[in-house]
Amino acid sequence: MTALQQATEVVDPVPGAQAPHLPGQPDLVQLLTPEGERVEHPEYSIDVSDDELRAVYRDLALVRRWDVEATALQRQGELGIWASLLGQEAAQVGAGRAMEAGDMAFPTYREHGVAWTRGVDPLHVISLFRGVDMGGWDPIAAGLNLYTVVIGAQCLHATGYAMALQRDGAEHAALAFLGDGATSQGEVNEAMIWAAAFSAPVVFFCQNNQYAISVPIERQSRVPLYQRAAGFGFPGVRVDGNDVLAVLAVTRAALAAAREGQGPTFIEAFTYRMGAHTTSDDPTRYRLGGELEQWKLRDPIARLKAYLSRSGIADAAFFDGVDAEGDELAARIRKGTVEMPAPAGTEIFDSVYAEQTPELARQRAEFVAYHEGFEEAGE
Amino acid sequence: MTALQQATEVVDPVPGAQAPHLPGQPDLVQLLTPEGERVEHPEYSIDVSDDELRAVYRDLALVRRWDVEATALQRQGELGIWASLLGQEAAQVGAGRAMEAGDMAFPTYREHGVAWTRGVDPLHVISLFRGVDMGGWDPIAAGLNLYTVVIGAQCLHATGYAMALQRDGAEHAALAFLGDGATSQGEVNEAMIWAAAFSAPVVFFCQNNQYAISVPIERQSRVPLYQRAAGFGFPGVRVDGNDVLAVLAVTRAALAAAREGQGPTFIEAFTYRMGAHTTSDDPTRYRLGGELEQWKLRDPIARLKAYLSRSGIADAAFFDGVDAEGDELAARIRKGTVEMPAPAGTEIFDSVYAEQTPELARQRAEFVAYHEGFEEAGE
Amino acid sequence: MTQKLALGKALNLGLRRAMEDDPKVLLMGEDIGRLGGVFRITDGLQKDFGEDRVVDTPLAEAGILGTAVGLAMRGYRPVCEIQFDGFVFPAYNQLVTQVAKIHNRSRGKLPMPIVVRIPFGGGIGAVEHHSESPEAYFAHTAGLKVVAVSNPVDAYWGIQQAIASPDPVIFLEPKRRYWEKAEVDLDAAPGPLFASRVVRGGDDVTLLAYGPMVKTALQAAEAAAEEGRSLEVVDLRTLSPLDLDPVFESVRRTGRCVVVHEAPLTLGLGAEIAARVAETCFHSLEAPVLRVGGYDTPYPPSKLEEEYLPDLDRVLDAVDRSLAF
Amino acid sequence: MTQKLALGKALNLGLRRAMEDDPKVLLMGEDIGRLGGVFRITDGLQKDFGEDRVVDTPLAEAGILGTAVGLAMRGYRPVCEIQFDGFVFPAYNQLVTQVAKIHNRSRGKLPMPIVVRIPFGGGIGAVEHHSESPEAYFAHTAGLKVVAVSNPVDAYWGIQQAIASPDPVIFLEPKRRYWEKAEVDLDAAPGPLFASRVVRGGDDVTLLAYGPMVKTALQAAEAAAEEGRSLEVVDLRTLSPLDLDPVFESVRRTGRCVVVHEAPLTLGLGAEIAARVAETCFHSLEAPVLRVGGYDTPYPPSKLEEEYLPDLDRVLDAVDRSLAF
Ligand SMILES: Cc1ncc(C[n+]2csc(CCOP(=O)(O)OP(=O)(O)O)c2C)c(N)n1
Ligand SMILES: Cc1ncc(C[n+]2csc(CCOP(=O)(O)OP(=O)(O)O)c2C)c(N)n1
Ligand SMILES: [Mg+2]
Ligand SMILES: [Mg+2]
Repeated sequence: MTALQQATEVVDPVPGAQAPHLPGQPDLVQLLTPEGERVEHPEYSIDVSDDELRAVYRDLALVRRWDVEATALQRQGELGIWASLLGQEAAQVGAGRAMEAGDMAFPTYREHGVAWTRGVDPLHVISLFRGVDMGGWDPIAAGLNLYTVVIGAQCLHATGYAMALQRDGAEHAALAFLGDGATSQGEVNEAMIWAAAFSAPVVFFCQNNQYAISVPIERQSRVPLYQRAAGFGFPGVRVDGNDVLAVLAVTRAALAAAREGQGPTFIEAFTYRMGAHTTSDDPTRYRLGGELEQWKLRDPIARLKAYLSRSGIADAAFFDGVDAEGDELAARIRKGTVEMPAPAGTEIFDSVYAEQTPELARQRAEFVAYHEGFEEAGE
Repeated sequence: MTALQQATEVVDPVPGAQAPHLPGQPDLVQLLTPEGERVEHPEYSIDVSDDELRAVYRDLALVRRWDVEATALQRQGELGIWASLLGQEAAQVGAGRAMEAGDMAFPTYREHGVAWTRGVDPLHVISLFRGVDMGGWDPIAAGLNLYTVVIGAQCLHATGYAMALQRDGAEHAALAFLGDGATSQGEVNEAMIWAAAFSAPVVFFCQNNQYAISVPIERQSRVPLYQRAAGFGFPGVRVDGNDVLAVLAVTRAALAAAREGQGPTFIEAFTYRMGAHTTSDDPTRYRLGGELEQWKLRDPIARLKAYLSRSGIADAAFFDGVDAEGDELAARIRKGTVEMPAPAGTEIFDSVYAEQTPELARQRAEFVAYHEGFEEAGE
Repeated sequence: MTQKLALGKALNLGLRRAMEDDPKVLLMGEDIGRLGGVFRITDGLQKDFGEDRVVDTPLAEAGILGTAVGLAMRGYRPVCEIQFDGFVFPAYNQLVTQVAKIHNRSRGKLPMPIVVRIPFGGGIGAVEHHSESPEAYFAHTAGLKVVAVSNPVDAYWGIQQAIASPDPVIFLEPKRRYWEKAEVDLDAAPGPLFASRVVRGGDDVTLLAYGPMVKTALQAAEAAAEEGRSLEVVDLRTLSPLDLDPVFESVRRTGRCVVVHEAPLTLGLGAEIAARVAETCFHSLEAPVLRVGGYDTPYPPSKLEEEYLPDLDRVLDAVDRSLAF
Repeated sequence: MTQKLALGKALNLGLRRAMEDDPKVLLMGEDIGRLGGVFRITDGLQKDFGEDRVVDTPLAEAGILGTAVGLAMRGYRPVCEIQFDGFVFPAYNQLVTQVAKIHNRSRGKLPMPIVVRIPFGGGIGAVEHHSESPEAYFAHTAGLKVVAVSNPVDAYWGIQQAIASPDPVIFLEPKRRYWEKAEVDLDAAPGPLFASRVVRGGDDVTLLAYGPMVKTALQAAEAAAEEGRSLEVVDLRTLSPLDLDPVFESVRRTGRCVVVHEAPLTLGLGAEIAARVAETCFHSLEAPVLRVGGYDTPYPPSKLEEEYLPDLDRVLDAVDRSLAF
């Protein structure tokens, strides 16, 4: 198979999905083809140093390594569940890297790649899936809200946060993450209506990974999702979500516009969830035959690697170095996970309110006395 | 002032509203100018007999008469509240008349004009505002759902009803009414998403009367509302809501398309609420100066009257006849209202469930015994 | 300084003072700006504090509460108006899954000082969804606090205290009492927000009420007094957390307890109170806690609301039944 | 014919039979079609009944319930699956203001034979929002009926009875018991849906439970028996309307009553039951009705759920306290 044939095959319509488009087709922004060729886009260009390119690659590779390790930990019973980002690394790292300090991200439950770019320790994310807490990082300090499990709820939070930025005269923006399925939730649409009404500095970053668990994108929308935004009166753009450079460029531009008072943008990052929805899921029940294989040819990491290699920006030693770093990271994650202390039972009561209620203090005291009873009884 | 000057003044942008447009401007469908001239529209034409035109006029006039009477009854303490349709007669009568038997309308709380075209007795509508019941008509028999007070909830009902029509193979459609304010509700947007996903035979008929109580349309949308639909993947059209012929033509076309399996349409009927939001409201607090006067020049009834007179389709005797009928109607409404029997107290309990629960039967029995106790005590 | 104020006006002044005291306080809701709210509770505030602090929102209750969360994350103290009790439900998801849980989810790193003002209850001759009493839904939701004011003094101070609270507070306003007046001391708060209060002493039966029913309870006590029966009336004020110590103290003396609310009987606040009073005062009770509530039906059309709502007679009937037990 | 079935499989067969019996029955929900639901309760049904009767919906719970209303208006009997308990809240407005009220609003002209299936409760090691017990919100809502099944027999028959009901039924499925098995007689329903049932006789204390807690209650009764204490266990089955006559009868014999549920204590079902048992059995009670519930906190991270959830020991502790009263 020639490179061209392969390219053609890769970008063929994916069965069952609104098809991605050939490079250059105007409504899909692409700066790096699946084969790792740099291409230009009339509206989006990007200037990235070699250092930054290598750092981006490192992010992608380490995030995937983390993800693979977490999946393994779940299989071994160390995590209750894990939501894998496999295949969506470029969308997340690209979006995350587009943010500045002072911007605030509002993730779903799958944005480990964003968390990584915000400097959140993977173990903080893992503690949530292990059932130790609900995400241990400091959201404001990190510029990353806690994971939000109720589909779409965070889009309104991001919009409200953006309204606060306006009132503070802060030149920052909020970045709301959502999935393709989430676009059907009323609250998500309300968020877009509010963002438009107040010209709020918020960017809606939708990873269209083709599925909401088992439900394919056509059940949510018959037209490309990015077109939704125009109906609310603000721009929408579809970017190749497996092209980290394009994602970076498009998200940077949208965030800059937001910071400058031009209001919201909706970004549809066209990508694919290469793993299961979560470790509880069995995608063989609903995935169309050959689909996964098609998308493997569009792998976001392989693509950047090809570009870096071909262009000489990175050599084998660099890639080996990242691999080694990945192994260290995985080991640290594994160790940190299995050694993670179990939370104290009293934590059930201690953060429900900022000002504890007498009734809950009573329940807590009862709880403590009850458990002390067992300890005294030696049980 | 010449007719032309007047025309120009009439169609000038209305301060504080997305402006209506000059006749012929493509995105506002108009078949009858504010001065009562018949004009043609490239996409929508209509063939209405003289008889039908007179019947349409009669509907408009009688519905207004009813509305005026109800407002008076409320002022006199006979109704708890009244939501006036003043100024929206053409939008409602046009839409209502576009329906066929077998189609089903889902009104808000203001669609008295639609109720009229569905043959619902005004007293059934009035009983709701008098607090006697929640609308006494048979929704299925009338092809008109009960009034729905929670903003937007009926749009999902209409969509579900349309899905039922599809499953029944019935060549009918559902017609969901909503206001401009309602377009911001999550549920309304979900209804459009569902309608698109299932290609359901439902038409969303939005009366953009420029206000949600006191809140002007710009707070809900910066772009014309009809453009919302494209974002969901189906057509939207803006019609002059004070032009009964245009409304009739546009709604007929949309319903026909729905019945034929072409899926939903969103119609924005551009109109104005000439009265208060309800009798509890004081529009002087928020209406812009001169706005009402501007819109009076676009009165939907005067416009049709001008056309009928000028074209000789109706003469003074006809108009006098309708006026007389209006007086009779008003008298009947007044008499029917003041004589409306109060509901029995036990009605509180009798329709909560199709199968009464023992607990509620017990509460009902207690209620009866308690009130019999008073009667025995002669209180 | 004291001033004679209607309950609605007291709220208006309380909001104004909270906004003056703290620039982070902002009001959000449908029609609260130019119109001043359908009950005029926010009258004049947009004019004085501007559109950024008194925000006329799009017509979407989930939007109001959801954006309030984001505002609170940056230190704002949003005070959200829900136009009528029956329209809080589109915001229910944000309230229950987000507003109530975020402080806990973040182990205290994200306080949610949000106030949700809801005009609640019936008796104003309105159509469907304008007369509901949804308080039990909120009181069952861990993470929220719920208060119901009954008079202008508590309205004036209570709204300020709720806004100052670091926790989310559902602030229930007895809409049919908006026009009732009382002298309000504008200088000194009469006590903490999350506390019940004995508003009339008595020995025979303890009568509990909150919000609009406090007046009814007091009237019942008045009427009972004429027949020689001495009712102690407690204004619960805080529904979550409940403050029942004064109630227990009272019931230990009277041995009898009647709870009144407009909300449907089943799983209304009366249920929780009956359970707790029985548990705490078991040996003192000479009759079970009796409940007077709305029936277990949707709120009826307004011509029937007088028959639906607890009134003086139904309260007295329950008092009689308690005494006869 | 009897068959040994897991609770989840019994639901699957019950749904299948309901669909065979009545062509107007249709299923709606997220992932219920091709995937067969995240718990596989609808496994195979789309294949056999087609996409029009087993509808994979857009991801929008208000949409599911709102369109169900429209379908019901044309005679359909929609059975809606909510994927997890914590995701019912976006549908709350439709449930409370529409589904629950339309029969009444129309004075019976628009029946709403809608079933809302909700896998509920904790104990499966899940993340936030996947372990909630929202039953009290529904039981407080007039116009809804609420049932909770505890075993495969009730699951198989109950789902069919709920679908046949002309009223809206919130059908709560104890998700952590989906895999528990029992012999199910596929020929004869064991009795009506809206009735509680004594599942173990006893004399010392009446123990009430529903859904997942029935098994826990039975285990507690077993353990108590070893210590010579005889507990009568009632499976409430129907939470709205409550069927307390068997409970009253029991409490009149035992004089003691303990209620168990996973939902937060305050205004959980135990509150209503305590109030009613006290009112009806006042003179028989030798101790107040005691409640064992979740704490008044959000459901905790899964590493803490065993400490949050009522278990055998906490039930026995309450039994001891009741007996010691
Ligand atoms: C309100 C709500 N309903 C249902 C769910 C269950 N659920 C979790 S993830 C998911 C699918 C989400 O799809 P999408 O938005 O495309 O995001 P993805 O998982 O593909 O990243 C569903 C239905 C939920 N978390 N919240
Ligand atoms: C969910 C909900 N929120 C608030 C209200 C109170 N309310 C009644 S009418 C109205 C404005 C509606 O505006 P629009 O949709 O434009 O319809 P119009 O009244 O102009 O016909 C509001 C806010 C309501 N009925 N339902
Ligand atoms: Mg997805
Ligand atoms: Mg309007």
